[in-house]
Amino acid sequence: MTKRNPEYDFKWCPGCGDFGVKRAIELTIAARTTEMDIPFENNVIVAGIGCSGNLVHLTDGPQPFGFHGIHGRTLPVAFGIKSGNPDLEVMVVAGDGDFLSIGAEHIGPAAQRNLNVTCVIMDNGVYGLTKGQSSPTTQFGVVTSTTPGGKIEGEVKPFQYYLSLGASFVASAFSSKPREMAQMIREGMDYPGFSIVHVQSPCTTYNDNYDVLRGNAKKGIDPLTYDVPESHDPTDFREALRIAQDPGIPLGVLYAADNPEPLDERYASLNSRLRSRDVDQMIESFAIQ
Amino acid sequence: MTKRNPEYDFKWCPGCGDFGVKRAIELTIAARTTEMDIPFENNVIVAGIGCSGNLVHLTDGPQPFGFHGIHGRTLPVAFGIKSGNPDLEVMVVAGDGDFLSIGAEHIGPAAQRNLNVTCVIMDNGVYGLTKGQSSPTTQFGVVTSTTPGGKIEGEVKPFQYYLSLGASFVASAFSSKPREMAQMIREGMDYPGFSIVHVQSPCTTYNDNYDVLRGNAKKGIDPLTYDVPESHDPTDFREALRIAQDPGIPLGVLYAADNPEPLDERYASLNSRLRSRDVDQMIESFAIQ
Amino acid sequence: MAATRDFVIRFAGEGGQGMVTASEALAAAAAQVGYHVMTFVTFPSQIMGGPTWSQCRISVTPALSNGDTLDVLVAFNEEAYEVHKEELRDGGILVYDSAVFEVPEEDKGSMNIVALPYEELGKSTGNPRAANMVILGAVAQFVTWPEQYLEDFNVKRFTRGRPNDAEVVAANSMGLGLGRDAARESGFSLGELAAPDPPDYEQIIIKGNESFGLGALAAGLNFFVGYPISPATSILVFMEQNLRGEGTFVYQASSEIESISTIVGAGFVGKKAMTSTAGPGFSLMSEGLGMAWMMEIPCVVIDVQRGGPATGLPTKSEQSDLYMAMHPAHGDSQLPVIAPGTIEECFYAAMHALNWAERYQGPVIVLSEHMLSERVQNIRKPDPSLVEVEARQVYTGTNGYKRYEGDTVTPMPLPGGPGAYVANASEHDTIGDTTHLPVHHVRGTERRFGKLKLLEDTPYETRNTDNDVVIMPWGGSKGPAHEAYEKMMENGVPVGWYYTMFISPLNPKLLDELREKKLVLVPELNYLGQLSSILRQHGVNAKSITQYTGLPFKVADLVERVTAEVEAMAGSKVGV
Amino acid sequence: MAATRDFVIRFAGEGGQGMVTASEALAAAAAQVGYHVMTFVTFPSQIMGGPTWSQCRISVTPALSNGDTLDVLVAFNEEAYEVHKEELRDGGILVYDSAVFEVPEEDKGSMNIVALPYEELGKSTGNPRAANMVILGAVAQFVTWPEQYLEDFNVKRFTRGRPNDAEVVAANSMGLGLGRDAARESGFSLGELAAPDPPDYEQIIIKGNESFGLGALAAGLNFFVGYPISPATSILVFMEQNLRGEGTFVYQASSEIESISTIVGAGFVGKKAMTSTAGPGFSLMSEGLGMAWMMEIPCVVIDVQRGGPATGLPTKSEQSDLYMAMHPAHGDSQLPVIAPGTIEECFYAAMHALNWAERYQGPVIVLSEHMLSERVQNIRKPDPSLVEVEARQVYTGTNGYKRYEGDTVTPMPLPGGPGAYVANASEHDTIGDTTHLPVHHVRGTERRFGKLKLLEDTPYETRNTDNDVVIMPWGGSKGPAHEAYEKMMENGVPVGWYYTMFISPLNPKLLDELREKKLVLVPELNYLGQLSSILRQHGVNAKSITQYTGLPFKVADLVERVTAEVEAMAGSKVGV
Ligand SMILES: Cc1ncc(C[n+]2csc(CCOP(=O)(O)OP(=O)(O)O)c2C)c(N)n1
Ligand SMILES: Cc1ncc(C[n+]2csc(CCOP(=O)(O)OP(=O)(O)O)c2C)c(N)n1
Ligand code: SF4
Ligand code: SF4
Ligand SMILES: [Mg+2]
Ligand SMILES: [Mg+2]
Repeated sequence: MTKRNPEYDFKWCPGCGDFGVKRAIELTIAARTTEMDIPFENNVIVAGIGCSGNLVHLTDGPQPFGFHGIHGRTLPVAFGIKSGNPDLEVMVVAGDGDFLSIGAEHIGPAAQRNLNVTCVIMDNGVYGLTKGQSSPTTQFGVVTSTTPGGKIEGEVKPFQYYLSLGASFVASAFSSKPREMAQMIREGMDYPGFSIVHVQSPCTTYNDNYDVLRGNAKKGIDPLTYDVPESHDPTDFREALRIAQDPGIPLGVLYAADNPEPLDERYASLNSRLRSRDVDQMIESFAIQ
Repeated sequence: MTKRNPEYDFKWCPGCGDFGVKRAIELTIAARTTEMDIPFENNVIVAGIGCSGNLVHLTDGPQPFGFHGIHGRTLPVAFGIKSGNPDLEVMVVAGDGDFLSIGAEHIGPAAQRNLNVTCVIMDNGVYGLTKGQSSPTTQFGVVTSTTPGGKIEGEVKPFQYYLSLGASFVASAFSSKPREMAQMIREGMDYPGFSIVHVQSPCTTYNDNYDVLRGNAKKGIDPLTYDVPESHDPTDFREALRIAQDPGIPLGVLYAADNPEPLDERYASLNSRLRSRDVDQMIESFAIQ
Repeated sequence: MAATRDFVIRFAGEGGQGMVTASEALAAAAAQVGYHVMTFVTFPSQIMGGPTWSQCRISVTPALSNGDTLDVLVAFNEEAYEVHKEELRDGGILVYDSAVFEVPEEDKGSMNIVALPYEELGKSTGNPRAANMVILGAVAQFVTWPEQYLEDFNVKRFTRGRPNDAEVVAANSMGLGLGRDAARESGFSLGELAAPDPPDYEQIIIKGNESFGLGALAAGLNFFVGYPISPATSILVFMEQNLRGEGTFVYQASSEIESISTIVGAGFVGKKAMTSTAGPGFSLMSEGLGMAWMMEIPCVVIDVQRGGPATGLPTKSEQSDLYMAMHPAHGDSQLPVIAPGTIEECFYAAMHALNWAERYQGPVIVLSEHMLSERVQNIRKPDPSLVEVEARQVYTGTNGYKRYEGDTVTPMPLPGGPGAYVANASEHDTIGDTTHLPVHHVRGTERRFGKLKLLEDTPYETRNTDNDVVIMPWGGSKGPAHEAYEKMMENGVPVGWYYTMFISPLNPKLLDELREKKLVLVPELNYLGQLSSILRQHGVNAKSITQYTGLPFKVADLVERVTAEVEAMAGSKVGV
Repeated sequence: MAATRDFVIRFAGEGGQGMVTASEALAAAAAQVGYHVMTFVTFPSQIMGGPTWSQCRISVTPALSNGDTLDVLVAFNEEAYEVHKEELRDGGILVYDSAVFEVPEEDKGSMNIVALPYEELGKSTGNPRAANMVILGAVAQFVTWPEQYLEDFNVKRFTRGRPNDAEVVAANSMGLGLGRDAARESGFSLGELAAPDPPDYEQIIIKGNESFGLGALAAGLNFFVGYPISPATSILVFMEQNLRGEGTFVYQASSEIESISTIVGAGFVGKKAMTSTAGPGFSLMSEGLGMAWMMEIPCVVIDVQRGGPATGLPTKSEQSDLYMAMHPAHGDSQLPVIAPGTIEECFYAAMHALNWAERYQGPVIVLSEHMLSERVQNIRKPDPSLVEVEARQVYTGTNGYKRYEGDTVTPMPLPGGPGAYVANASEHDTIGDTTHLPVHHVRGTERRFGKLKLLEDTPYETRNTDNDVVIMPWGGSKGPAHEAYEKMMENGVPVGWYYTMFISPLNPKLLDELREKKLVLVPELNYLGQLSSILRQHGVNAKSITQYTGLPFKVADLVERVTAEVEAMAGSKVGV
């Protein structure tokens, strides 16, 4: 049930990380829209299929346009939306399965094009909506319903992956820190290019890893997350890649390429360079002379 | 026309790089099969759709098994073949379009699984068979029939890409140096895991870049290719990644992870650990007690 | 009052409240003492919340459908009460948790209402999960079951070798008692449920998807990959747990495009390979299925249909993928399709599908639906020996073989053995090399279609076929249609019965018979009337009885609609 | 001897030998002086080599098909000679390059054979590419064309503003002369080709794919993405060159899965969006097309059919994607399909398709075939004003809009404007939120199908419809069927004619008429008889005349096969 649609009956489980992500997104869109004087109706959220994607039906407050299609195709859809109307502010929200498994093929092209959309990826290391199968980010060795003897496939390392594919802006957030997340989403949206905010967003029902992520002194668990050092220069690609390869989960902006030109601008300047004719001229060019 | 099938009428254009690749593959399979006493019929070539994939119909000498299916799906098919019968020696042959555009989603999973197959990728920076459209490895700015104003999308950097996805063995070859290529393919096949030999294989009809690759002193063109220094330790991932990111095209083995366990072995040991019952026992387990 | 022979109880509330568990427990308990049971579940595609209900039918004779009207409704919240109360039969009993909501005063006169604070009562036993036991105790009391049925079940089910077994059993037993007491106090009763009449054959209790799994294994399945998707995921999970041992392989794929390509690769090297999916994944397999057809490689896909199109209704029942199953891809092809109608048939359908794939060397589709795949039912213990397991013809000669020669199935070379060839998804000559010459395309096309003849000689059910009008349901609509048919027989409605699970190719003899009927009525859960359209293509005067609510047919609806058609055809009222 | 009114020349050899250029040049030259022309090309899916041929028909009246029998065969190599010689008509002329091979002595008596070393002669002109000119000169001489036709063409075509224009023109002219001389010397002649009878309307000369491109632009297309695939690539290339200017976008996608998803995204924001593909890519679009249907988003896919299934025959002609076009995905849907039959119709088909997408708010499929898309033909200059360009209804009210309310098309909110909603590929309530309640699925399904009614009132052609037997071809088989129909009229065969390019939904009035016929014969290039099956679903007694060679119909074959059916129906010989 949402304030927006009292009849809507989907609910996240108590404690689900996606609540924090929703909050961060609502805050960011609201603040950004007001501060930058963007018409609210210019916001479009393209959602994947998964618990995560249901976010598009759950945001409170004014409603952005939403697109909730099929599993794994957020990026091609966002490509059509942003290229069809470059004035729009396009955000992708998807899960680790949607984005990194069935949808993996689309990340490279979006990065190479520098498609100017912001992706907020809710990584819970599991397929939540289908009830607990292993996902690309499920760690090697972990037992799930589809890996009863432990996963024998190495996990995807998202940051290394995004960076190598050429994403211009890569940040790492944690659902328990929505304010920091909101800040990163804001930077991603303001950034002129393909930006990814990859969020650790635990699934309390099938993969409750809060303790592992933030540590639990009582249980003697050290936190896996740590803040990216202040000193890190986010325009330094090699350093970003090094951080991405090191153990632990850094939180913060890992990479923000200097001064990239987003696809819409590249395209506009290309298009203005090329000849354009009206239909009659084109038809005439086939005339039998 | 091939010696194998005089009725077969496909031909590569004169000078096409794929001739060299075919030669290297024939040599390697023949030599390896003999030296290692592998039954020839254990060789399977899974081919992509493209000029490159037609290699599977063109090999002379004894005929390996071939699988020539649909565009972009060599790796999932090879996954089925190798997992269905781990005794087979499975090679994938495909073009830059087949492997890195429509088939891109499959490289990550194969790498993370360490699927024990060897991929020989014929990169000509163009879609040959469909007559000259841009491909993922077509350089930024290049004019093709589908990029009449110059390509505005960054090119895929294959070595960086493979390494970041976790491929265990990555080598770089050039069709004009079939002997060196054969050596790399041999190492890739002997290697216990997911191995890629990425070959510069120029398309004389749509993208003749021989001069650029090997240089042409007369025209004042410096070669883009250079040999990976002898001193390079192929087990050093970071160094491999650095070479991959540097300008120019290194030729040689960039990376060969130390001692990886291929999927078939991982799987066999997993499977032997897990309970196995016969069908009657399983049916019985549903009995109404 | 004669003893009741059959009763239906529905648990309705919100996802996560244990309704499915309750109905499955009741089914298990009843089956243990020899009743026939069938559950039905429906829930939204989500983890928590959303209107969910589940029901259980318990019957002295085999249950054919999940039951139209409710004898008992357990309403977990007010919305559920409002939505479901109409389906409670006159004289039925409503149970609700009076700690959660109150039934409106004005309703109280018209129904037998039992306010049962089962959450509280459950907690009072010391086992917070005992609420279900309170409900079950009450329900058992309404039908005057011997106490011992559920007490025995409790002991069997909860003696699981855990340290606290005894405590749980004791608490549950207390819960049962509290429920019984409340029911007794209410004074309401459904009369006595007749004693069970256990069949003289061995039985198992199982879900449709598990039945597919067992059948596939019985047919020699040794390779499975799949990608999770409702309502097919449980086949993947079943395989991960059960497809083990020497020479087997099971794996979660990264997408359905991978799944299909992978099983084609495995089929090429000789495995009996299968995947399972639902609509969206099935759509993604389009190109790969065309490849398997063209290359002549055995493989099986189980498509557990849900509501479509697109993401559709992931956890609802529909039979709307038939067109796609038969012609999933561009170009000329017609895939073999088997659509079982009961959970027992699921077992044999999987066996036949794997056999067919081996026999005709190509892809075979099994269609199921959510309602069939996810419900629990007692069935006759399947007997694998009833279907002979087939293996493909394998080529054992020397090299230089023409794998694609001739106009029917030829032995298949397997990598590692003799007869190397190229399996080719482009049109090919006899050795598998690409050719575009007309002669090869004509030969290839006729060869591929010609092989379907090997699958035509299939059994079909017939009853009272001398009637002008017959019904011919398919898939999971068989159950309700069967029950409706029996009702119409009782009513004296002149209607005949045809049924087969072998939908493509249809047995030509069956088609001949159907062409002679004045009207063939096809109950099917889709809008387009997909099977009836296909029958009309074959010259049969077929008409669909469609429904596209996401729910299975109600028997009474079918009786009414079929009877109306028979009357329209006869020009007068028929039957009683 | 009366002047010939029509002649056909075929160039046969191996890919890369310039056969396509030769036939297109001849067509262009003939069209310039007012003849009607039609080319046909077929080649293997490869760059070099492989049996290729191309032909050109030149006619005083409009050409309906590419011509059954050859007046002139130019054989570039021995294999081509052997394969094609049977199709040379009695009295036809064979031209071959005597420097390449020799015609067997025994054949020499039976044919008019001209040994023409055109490669050598061509080189002797100084322009190595002049070999074609030598051939064209000879061909023109055979039909006693005024020299000036080709000389003028040469000047026009090769005056391209390049420094060596004059040299090339001179060399070509020399080549033409050498060809003429050789033909004259041979003594053979086909008589005189009647003077052209130029139509009184303006014409263009164009390929089918270009015609689609122009039509789409005329209908306001402003968004296109596509992935290369034969025989659709030239639409993508056309768009890259021509879809330019303010507010347009054109891009090569990374796969067809991307293409379809991207145009759905673009359609969602208000673009008139299209992609083009062929079978394998079309199969990959299955899930995305279901999404567009479910979300009610306008978009257009042109599927240029090739031989199927799977990778199939990439450069051959087949009409076997109709089933897939109508029902491309799982679940209940039926997509609108337009299949033009001529190059002129391609233009208007694209316009209608984009209009339809806007009008009913959903995906529309255009079916073409290799033969239609890749051939060159003179056609009446298309007039965009004949089809009114439509734009979707856009929502302009305030927020809080129920985008999916009601049972037919509702104004569509566009991002950036009022009425924010969720476009949802799951079943949804009126504001677009996911729901699985039966009431919404019933409403949604009926709404989606109900919108098809807006597309039903389409024109169709009829001739002599009082006959019991009629033919109703579809798509590119219209041309040969039309010519066959005219032949049968001449022959006195009692047969009628129906034709429409609007295949789905079929106009109900058309169906009514067809249901009254004893027999509807459907010439179609596939094995399954796809359109006739669909007609039978609608109660029409339809039967296909199928062919699945990868080549278009021959007129004579159609005449024979249709006549035989008419006779079988009449029980006796008919006509002359
Ligand atoms: C083509 C297709 N395949 C499978 C599914 C079933 N499915 C729905 S959500 C999902 C995975 C969800 O995982 P993730 O993206 O990590 O999201 P989460 O639920 O964990 O937030 C799957 C496999 C589908 N809807 N469509
Ligand atoms: C699904 C699908 N899309 C498109 C095609 C058409 N197609 C055939 S080969 C090819 C690309 C070939 O490029 P590449 O892989 O680089 O091979 P090359 O010919 O350059 O060796 C394409 C797009 C196809 N066969 N199937
Ligand atoms: S299943 Fe996991 S991801 Fe889904 S709503 Fe519940 S906690 Fe969140
Ligand atoms: S087109 Fe290019 S890649 Fe293809 S055969 Fe010719 S040279 Fe080789
Ligand atoms: Mg997840
Ligand atoms: Mg290439």
